[in-house]
Amino acid sequence: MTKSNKIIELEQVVIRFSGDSGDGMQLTGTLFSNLSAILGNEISTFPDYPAEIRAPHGTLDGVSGFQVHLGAQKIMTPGDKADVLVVMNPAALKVNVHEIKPGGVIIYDEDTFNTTGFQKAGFETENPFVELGLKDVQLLSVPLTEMTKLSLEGSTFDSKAAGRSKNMFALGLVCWLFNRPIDKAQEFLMKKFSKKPEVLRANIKVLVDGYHYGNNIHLAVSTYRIGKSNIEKGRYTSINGNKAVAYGLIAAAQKAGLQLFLGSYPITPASDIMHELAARKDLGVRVIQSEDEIAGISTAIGASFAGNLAVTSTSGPGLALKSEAIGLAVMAELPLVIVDVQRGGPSTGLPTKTEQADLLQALYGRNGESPLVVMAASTPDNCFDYAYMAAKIAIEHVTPVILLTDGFIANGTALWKLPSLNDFPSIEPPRAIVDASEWKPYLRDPEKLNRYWMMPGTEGFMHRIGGLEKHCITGEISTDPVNHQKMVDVRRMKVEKVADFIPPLTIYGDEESDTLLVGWGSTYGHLRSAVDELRESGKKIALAHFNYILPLPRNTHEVLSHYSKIIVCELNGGQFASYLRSQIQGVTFQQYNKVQGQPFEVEELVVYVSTIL
Amino acid sequence: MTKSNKIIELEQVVIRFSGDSGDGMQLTGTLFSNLSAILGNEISTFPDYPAEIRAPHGTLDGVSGFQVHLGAQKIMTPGDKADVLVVMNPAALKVNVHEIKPGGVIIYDEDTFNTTGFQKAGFETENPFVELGLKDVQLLSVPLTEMTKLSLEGSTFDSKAAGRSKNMFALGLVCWLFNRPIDKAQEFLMKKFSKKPEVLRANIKVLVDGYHYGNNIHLAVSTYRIGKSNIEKGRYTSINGNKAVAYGLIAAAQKAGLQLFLGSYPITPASDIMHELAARKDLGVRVIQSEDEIAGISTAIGASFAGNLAVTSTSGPGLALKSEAIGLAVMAELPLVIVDVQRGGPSTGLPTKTEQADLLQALYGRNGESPLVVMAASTPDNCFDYAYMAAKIAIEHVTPVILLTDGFIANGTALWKLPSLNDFPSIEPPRAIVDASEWKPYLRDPEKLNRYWMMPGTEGFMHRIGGLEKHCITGEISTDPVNHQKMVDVRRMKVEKVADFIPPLTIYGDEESDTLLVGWGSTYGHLRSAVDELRESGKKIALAHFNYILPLPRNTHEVLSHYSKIIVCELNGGQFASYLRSQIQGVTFQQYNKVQGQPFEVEELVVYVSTIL
Amino acid sequence: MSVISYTPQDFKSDQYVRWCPGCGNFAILNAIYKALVEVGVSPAQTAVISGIGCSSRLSYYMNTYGFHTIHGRATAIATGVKVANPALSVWQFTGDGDCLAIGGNHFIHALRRNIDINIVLHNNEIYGLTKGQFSPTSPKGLITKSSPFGTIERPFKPAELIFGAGGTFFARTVDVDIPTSVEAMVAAAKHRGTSVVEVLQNCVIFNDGAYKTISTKELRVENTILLKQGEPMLFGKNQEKGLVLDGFNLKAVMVGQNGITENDVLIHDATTPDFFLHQRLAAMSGPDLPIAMGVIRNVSEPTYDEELVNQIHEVQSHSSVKTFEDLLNSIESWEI
Amino acid sequence: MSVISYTPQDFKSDQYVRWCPGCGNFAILNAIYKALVEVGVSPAQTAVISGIGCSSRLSYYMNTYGFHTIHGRATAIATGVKVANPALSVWQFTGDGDCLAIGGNHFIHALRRNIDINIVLHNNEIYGLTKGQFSPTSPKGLITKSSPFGTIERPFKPAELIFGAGGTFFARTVDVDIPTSVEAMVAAAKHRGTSVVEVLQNCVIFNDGAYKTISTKELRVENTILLKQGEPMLFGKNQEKGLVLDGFNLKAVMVGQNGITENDVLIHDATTPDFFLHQRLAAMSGPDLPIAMGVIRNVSEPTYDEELVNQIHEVQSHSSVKTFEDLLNSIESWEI
Ligand SMILES: Cc1ncc(C[n+]2csc(CCOP(=O)(O)OP(=O)(O)O)c2C)c(N)n1
Ligand SMILES: Cc1ncc(C[n+]2csc(CCOP(=O)(O)OP(=O)(O)O)c2C)c(N)n1
Ligand code: SF4
Ligand code: SF4
Ligand SMILES: [Mg+2]
Ligand SMILES: [Mg+2]
Repeated sequence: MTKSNKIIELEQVVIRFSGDSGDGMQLTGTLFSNLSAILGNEISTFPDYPAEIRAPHGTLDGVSGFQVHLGAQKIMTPGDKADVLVVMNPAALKVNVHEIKPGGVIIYDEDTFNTTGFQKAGFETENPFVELGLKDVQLLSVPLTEMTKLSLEGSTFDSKAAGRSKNMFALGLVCWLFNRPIDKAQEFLMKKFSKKPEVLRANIKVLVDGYHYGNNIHLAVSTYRIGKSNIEKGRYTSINGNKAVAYGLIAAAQKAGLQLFLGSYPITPASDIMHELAARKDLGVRVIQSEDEIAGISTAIGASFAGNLAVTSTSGPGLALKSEAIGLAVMAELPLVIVDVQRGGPSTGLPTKTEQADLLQALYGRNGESPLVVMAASTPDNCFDYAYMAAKIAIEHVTPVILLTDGFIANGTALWKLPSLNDFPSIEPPRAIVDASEWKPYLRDPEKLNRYWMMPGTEGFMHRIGGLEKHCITGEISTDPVNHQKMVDVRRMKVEKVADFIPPLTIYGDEESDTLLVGWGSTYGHLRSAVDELRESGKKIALAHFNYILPLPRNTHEVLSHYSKIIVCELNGGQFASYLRSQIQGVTFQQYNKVQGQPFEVEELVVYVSTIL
Repeated sequence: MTKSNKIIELEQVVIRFSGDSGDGMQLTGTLFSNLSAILGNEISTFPDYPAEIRAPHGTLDGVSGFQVHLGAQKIMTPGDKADVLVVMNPAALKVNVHEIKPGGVIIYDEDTFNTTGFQKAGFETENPFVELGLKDVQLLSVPLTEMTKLSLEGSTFDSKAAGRSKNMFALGLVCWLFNRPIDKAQEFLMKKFSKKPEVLRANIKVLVDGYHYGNNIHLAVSTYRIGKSNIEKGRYTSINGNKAVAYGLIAAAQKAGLQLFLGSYPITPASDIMHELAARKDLGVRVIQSEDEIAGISTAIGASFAGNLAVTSTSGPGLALKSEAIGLAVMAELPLVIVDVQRGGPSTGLPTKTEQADLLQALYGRNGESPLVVMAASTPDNCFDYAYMAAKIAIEHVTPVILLTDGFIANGTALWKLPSLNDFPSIEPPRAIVDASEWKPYLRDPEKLNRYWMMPGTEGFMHRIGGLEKHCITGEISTDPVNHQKMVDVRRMKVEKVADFIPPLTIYGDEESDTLLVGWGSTYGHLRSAVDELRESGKKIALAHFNYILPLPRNTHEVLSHYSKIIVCELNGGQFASYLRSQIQGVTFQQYNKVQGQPFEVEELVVYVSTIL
Repeated sequence: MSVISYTPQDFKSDQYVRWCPGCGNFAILNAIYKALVEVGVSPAQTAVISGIGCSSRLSYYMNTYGFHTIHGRATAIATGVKVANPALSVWQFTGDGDCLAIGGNHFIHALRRNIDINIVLHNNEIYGLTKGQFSPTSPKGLITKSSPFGTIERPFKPAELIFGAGGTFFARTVDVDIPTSVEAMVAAAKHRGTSVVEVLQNCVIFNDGAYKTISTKELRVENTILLKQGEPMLFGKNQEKGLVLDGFNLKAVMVGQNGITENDVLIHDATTPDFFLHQRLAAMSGPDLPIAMGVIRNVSEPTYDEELVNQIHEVQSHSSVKTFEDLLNSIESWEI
Repeated sequence: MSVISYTPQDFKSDQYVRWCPGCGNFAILNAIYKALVEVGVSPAQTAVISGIGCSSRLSYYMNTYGFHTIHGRATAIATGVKVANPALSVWQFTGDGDCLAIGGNHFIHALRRNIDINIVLHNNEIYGLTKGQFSPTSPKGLITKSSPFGTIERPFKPAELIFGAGGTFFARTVDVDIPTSVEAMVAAAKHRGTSVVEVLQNCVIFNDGAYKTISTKELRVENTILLKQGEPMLFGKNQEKGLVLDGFNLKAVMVGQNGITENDVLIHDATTPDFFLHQRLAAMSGPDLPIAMGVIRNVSEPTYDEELVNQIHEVQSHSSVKTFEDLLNSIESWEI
């Protein structure tokens, strides 16, 4: 069952840490990926939480995982399957049995691989590896619990508390396996536990002991060396999508010279955007944790009326609740950024799982003809860029914008080069260009068709807006049939005009191929990696990936019409495909869909595309 | 400006009553249309209310109209323009100036056509007819106010109260003009005012005097005789769409042997469904006027769980608010009828105006993959049939169903032959067919794919359902990827299966023509009338009108593919067209859209189609 | 607040006022014009937020910044306006349906947070705009379009709901009594925190006469007591009657009879944090006790908007992160 | 109600209970099993409705009809269940966020209507399921994920909100005190109308120790008073302390000292319609006054569901319309 041990030189590697919710796998994974990033690797991570409720210790439901993909270059996804799987108990093994590559390494805590552990995980025998039919893997049994206890012997920690540090032993071991600098790990821990010196000392001790354990006994497995990436020089951090959204909004507010306001109600997996912004009182960010989602968006609409860069963040069920109020923002024509971090649906669905199934809701989930801008980020780090752009469009075009992300990129991390705001386009709130006496609330900018945004407190520009249809210039209530038609048309055209301000659609891969993969949002990494793999294997294939959805880039029809076979790949039942069909006549769209609460795997895409090429 | 008077024999005629909100135009119009229906005419009516707030007397905003179309046969719409326009004041004239046919008759109350009246209506001269450029109409000036006062002289009514009866004088006059039986009108009034003998007496006196006034002075205008229709013999009433929906639900509940429950929050133009059902305590209907729309649907979901035929009724903004809860009904798989009486949008929009712009919201306005059945009634009277069918499908397929109507058919009336429930299909609530011990909450009927509906109170079938994704049989919470895919698929397929239980799409008109008009919902009357007119003028044209939208009839693609030119006509920006494009590949759809808060006019359709044929 | 002084005209918009002739909302509108003059904040610094309902149309009639929003959300929207710009004077006009039915949740949470907005609640005990359904304040048994056999619902007592939610200011007036409305609105504006002025408003069309026992000056003298801070609770044509405590209950007495003197009469104190007496006063109804009008509760507590600004200042005074660039510098990062 | 008697086992579902070890919800679950045995309604006649939150998972653990709905809507859904089938015993399990944040409006309207459902409010003063944001009952200043510098919001006092909304039944218990919880739940079941049992529940993960002053029997003897209908308000290890009135306020006294006898101590009467004393009792908090536990208010008023059924019967007794066909015959129609 084991292979001979050797040092493997790799371009990239996937490591998955898995254990009980209480085993600290998220911290372990995060530390490890940051260590790798510091070493100059590209990284992509993905935490795979259990359902929201803490499940009983040792059971399948309680398993929490964290996958890290690192490498020299083009690390676009957290990886399909793991080269190295670290499991803290039998349940974690069972849950991840399909997540390990042939020939991969499984490091497991032998102290938990006992009868109790097997029973909790629902094994019927005492040999889980055989029971699972695991072949072609290298098993590395380590007495993690025991070693950790020994490591802390004589310290003030009781054995239960000591047990909680075993993730650090595992981390130390893995650092040795991958040649990560143990001193950097210590630095990270020092920051993390600066207020708990006791805990800090224990963690460092265990970490170092774990490292040396690997070193000393020269474990009988392969060890790895990973090339350094040749990415652009600069200052980097690793960032997840939720944090990147928060930062993008902060950057946009500063650039626009506006105060940032968030009205939000907690919901998985969007809450961290609120947490991040609530902590930014130093930057004057105003966050209301509202009584519900409707109040979240309503306070934001009020704040927008009052002149702030106003944002509301939520996930699918919350977006549904906000529907009516979004209609008000459309009708009143106010700048508003609505961030929807999608999760598995329908209804409460699978709150901790990822999905792209809110697209049609974002496009159409309101009464009446109610157009607004819809866009989507596609990687954890470009959540920053698209949040920035969402704010810019909302402000400059005076319109609500829905920014779609999802659980996968919201919680997943990527390497992020710290940006300079100078590189970002200016954001100019459109203020009335005429005197108060001549101004009317629904006068429009001829180019963008936006109305001007004049806020309370400005002398002379007092005016009234509202949710009833209004006269096309004065904003007075109007039921006139022709005026209504005019206003319906202009609201649509205003949104369409945004297409003049967004980049055209580009093609990745073989522009001249017959077959085009189409994607949007968070599937970018997987689709691009699949295209790379297919091309490396000599296939001709192209990818068109969308970040701007309503409006579509101006050249969409033209670009798509070059391909005879177009496959729209999505983590839903085919929503973008259906939207494209409704927008682009004369082009035939096929679909590749998966609705399993999980991201694509590069391999499944490669296999699928290969069969149809 | 006037023509010689003559007796005109007509197949059909359109009469519009228009006056101040307080002038009783709705009552006048209703009485007149009922009188006509009793005489054996087909009828179609449409009230055109002012915006929700009462406007000051005599102003344009306060004008309230009621249009009646009656005739021997094929009265499918309330008519485009009026043959006879009755205006109680100058404002009513101004508002309706474009609603009168060439050569038509305008009857006006000369006592209100004075300086005050002209000013209130915003006329700049003392000659409104000239000012409006009215040509080719017959003017009939009647001192309505004065005559009414005279008529009531010596009664206990003061002159102000007397003034309020002038609508009856006008009605009497119009009855004479159209040879309506005055005794029938008296009967109606006797029912209406049975509790106010004083008012009744006054109204009858004025009515009769108005009739004789016409008779005596032989007004110098054309009078009309209208042919009797040869519709099926039977008992008839006139009914509006809201009442028909309420009756359809009552009928369905009785047929299914279930208690009827409505949870609803008032909203124009849907409130009358609630009023109608709240009045049916005699039939045991349970109505909760809830604190908001979310509670409206939530109480209905609770009632459905408890085994009632549960319904919630609303209009667009309310449907938006219900989005999240609709998702729960989809996920929990409970029978639920959601009636959306569409109105002008977006946001609060044009609450008293009609529109078809909630279609995409109905289809897609929820998070996640959240399929349900969407259907639409197309005439005031078939609101009964489709409400019945909505209930049948909801119950038998154990699914939420959205039934779309709109302000036009909800408030408009048509002649309705009293149905016999024997003619309607049975409704069988699907109960578990296995023992409690074998039953599981997500076991499905193999044919329809519905789960079985077992309610609290049933011994042995205790179970739990909810909004989280659940195991495909047991209903236990499940985050398993493959199970999720399975459940997403089965929820979609269950809805698709409904297509096996609905009638196929049929073609009206020239099946063999090249050009096909496509419509859905309340535009039926106008589209069909347009097709009739076009064909009468020798053009070849066909109509496919949809009542079932999700799923579409099975033969939709096949039927549509026969036509080279398909024009989807809608009172929105093209929502059904966009939906069809997304569903039916390889067929090209053109659009004819109007978003003015008003129904189509037959004439505009005829003109438009003629230009493109 | 300002040295410029305004006239009612400065607060009037050019819109035609479209309520039914005789509607109580006209008087409320007049009262707010007058009150804003006394408040003295400029129209440009005043934001008027309303929901949907007859009453909510009021925002169109004000020459201020105005937002006629959606049904039930005015309180939440006003909250956002105030937090975004605490310098504004924020007013909300709302109906009993808008505020207490669909908007009930935002309302109680605003009161809990004590956000500094002024809410004028037009309580006509009916849904006016949708043409006459019962509301959460309709008396039990009321026959309406949606309760053809009489409602079976117990109404909210707005004052009690407000106190239960932690409300710090409550006043009550009746539409026709403009001077009292003006006084109450001015007091509401001065109060920091969520102020609610309940105006008993007659809907002539769908619920005419709901307040007929207090609809004229004479009737009000008979049937109400106008509470004034620090003054004895006297009422009646010649202030001959007074309120005294009887156990935990209030009792009306004739001053000068049975040995009762003015000294026995309770003194009104709207400022006590304990709402016991305020609740007792607000609960009074005829015929034995007069209906309480005027400012019933007016308590000082920190407001949400102040607390937020304070917390921001506090954090800022300790943080070196002043800009986005500082923020980037403050997080863990490394050179590659 | 029933001659069959049940065991706790009859109410247990086969689902594994998934709360964090040590979570207060376990005790609440045990209490409800026991209470339902005493209530004696069959599992098939019992409907358990919950929203979303850790607490709301409870419906899965009951072998009754159960519906784990969506966040905040449990009260409205339970209302629908009860009106659709008033014969059911309807229970709602809900968190402080579910019930008082997003669900606040349905909650106060249920109380106003007095619909006959039993609401168990798991008040852990935190959002558990979403991993630790403050809730509407979190004490001001609490540091949580969403309030890293401490909340600036004043919390709701559930009892006061309930009384303000017209609530007819309120009891309070703490998770660890299962016998009191059982008693309160049984009383709630017997009460007709909306009953709220607030269970002070410890969230060991995100708000551990919120109720540490009453977390053991010893501490409860020290710091709480268990109210019993018709009994004097005595507390302390030897029932040596009592509550008396001091003006409008409550005061703790030593019985036997300063001439105070048991006769001076207040007698608890949960059934008085006036909520004055109930409010005073519910508001008590340490250190001077004990925290009130047990059934604090239990008042008889007509319920919405009864009234509805009565009205239906009343109308039916006068109407000849018994079927849809009768309805058609009753409307204006004519032969053609
Ligand atoms: C979401 C939504 N639901 C319902 C309505 C319909 N609606 C408009 S105003 C109103 C209630 C009016 O009553 P109230 O708030 O008391 O105001 P009033 O007209 O009596 O002043 C209702 C139900 C709406 N506009 N929007
Ligand atoms: C519409 C919607 N909004 C938000 C959420 C996220 N959410 C789930 S439970 C919860 C609050 C949990 O707190 P509480 O009700 O006090 O229950 P606890 O977990 O503390 O028992 C939130 C915000 C959701 N599921 N649905
Ligand atoms: S309906 Fe009633 S509240 Fe509305 S404007 Fe008319 S009188 Fe006033
Ligand atoms: S998070 Fe708190 S409330 Fe939720 S299960 Fe854990 S301990 Fe209980
Ligand atoms: Mg009202
Ligand atoms: Mg909680």
